[in-house]
Amino acid sequence: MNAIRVRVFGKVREIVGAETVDLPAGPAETTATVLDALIGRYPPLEPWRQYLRVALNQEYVPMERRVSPGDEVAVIPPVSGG
Amino acid sequence: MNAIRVRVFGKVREIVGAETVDLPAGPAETTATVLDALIGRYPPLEPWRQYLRVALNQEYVPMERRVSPGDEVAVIPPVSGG
Amino acid sequence: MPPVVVDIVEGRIDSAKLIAAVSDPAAGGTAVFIGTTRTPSEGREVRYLEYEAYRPMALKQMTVIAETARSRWSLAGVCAVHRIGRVEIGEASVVIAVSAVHRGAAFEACRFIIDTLKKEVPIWKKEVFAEGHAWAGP
Amino acid sequence: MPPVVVDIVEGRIDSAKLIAAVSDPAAGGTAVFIGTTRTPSEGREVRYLEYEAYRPMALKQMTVIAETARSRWSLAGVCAVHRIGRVEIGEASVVIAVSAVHRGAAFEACRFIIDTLKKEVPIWKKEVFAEGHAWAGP
Repeated sequence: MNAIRVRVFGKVREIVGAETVDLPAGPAETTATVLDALIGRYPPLEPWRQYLRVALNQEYVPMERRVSPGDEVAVIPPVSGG
Repeated sequence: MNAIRVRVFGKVREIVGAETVDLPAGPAETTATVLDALIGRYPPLEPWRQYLRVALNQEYVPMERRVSPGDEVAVIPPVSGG
Repeated sequence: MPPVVVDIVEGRIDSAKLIAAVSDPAAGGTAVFIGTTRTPSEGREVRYLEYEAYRPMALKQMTVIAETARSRWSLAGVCAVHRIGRVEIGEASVVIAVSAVHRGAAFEACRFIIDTLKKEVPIWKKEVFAEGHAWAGP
Repeated sequence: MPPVVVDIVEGRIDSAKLIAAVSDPAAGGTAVFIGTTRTPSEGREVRYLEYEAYRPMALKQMTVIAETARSRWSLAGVCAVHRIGRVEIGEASVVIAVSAVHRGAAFEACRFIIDTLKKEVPIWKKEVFAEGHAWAGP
């Protein structure tokens, strides 16, 4: 079984306590299932769910987008640059 | 008879050939009569008349404003700073 | 036309260098925005800020935003630099400089770039107080 | 609040100094406009520019404009400097810098100051060509 490595930032990184999380990958992962698995492992993320975006290969993508092996996956909390 | 010293700038200064012009002052001078006298002395200013503003004591004033002895009078062609 | 220049840096941003980078003999106006860290924030005294970035994605997005502005407003030059790491109060966290033939285009493009950067680019700000800290939230 | 700073100078304008002059710990954004002399102008190659001012009136008006902007947009700092005399192509003829708590105010105030300055302040620009010259006309 492959693993999906998820990059996390900001408040999410702080809750997770690391810059990346490896999640077990099933045969039909999507951005939504990856986010569910991450929040399942770190329940304090639950209140943030509605504000999180997912980027695949450094592009924002909608939920339910298929995640393929080798994709660079990142969970993006509300940005606050500037 | 007093003289009115008129400061001129830019294109008007160039046409006049000096930075100031002394005009004879009658008893009831206004910004309009001063402008008329200046243009009367330098006819090449005529096409500029509609674009000229007059400042009294470093403030723009409307035409027909009374000019008193000692007022600082300036004829202001279209500004183009910036 | 000078190329679009975007960067994410860890030290001070030199605004004068960015302004020089967008200068162009055909440009009549350069608009610059400098975002500076400030205190107080929502009533709390801020000691300093910490910025972090998802660097490769942030650079890609900054490039897209800058190129979009360049073509939309026919800019002569565009430069956008964001700082990350610790930033003291009053220091620049971001500088945008754009030059154009006319000033209207320069102002609008500069505003567009900073507004879009703040909404889209994956960079995060943490405000550090005398006690505790806060991530700029949703 | 730092006072409004306006000036008319004969040498180069140091933008970095103006930006520093409006910096304030409570300010989150500084907007800067730099007007630069350009070529061509209406199809003619410009060699350099000459600016002249009705200096005391221009300074008074610049002060009024800057104070108006400061109170209208609650600015932290305002600085406006115009250069006169000969200005080479690509050099700054005018620099406006304003700082405010939020960037919207900084952008709007900066734009207001340069727009109003160009309409009202008694300063004149002469474009010098290879042959002849022209005063920027009505």
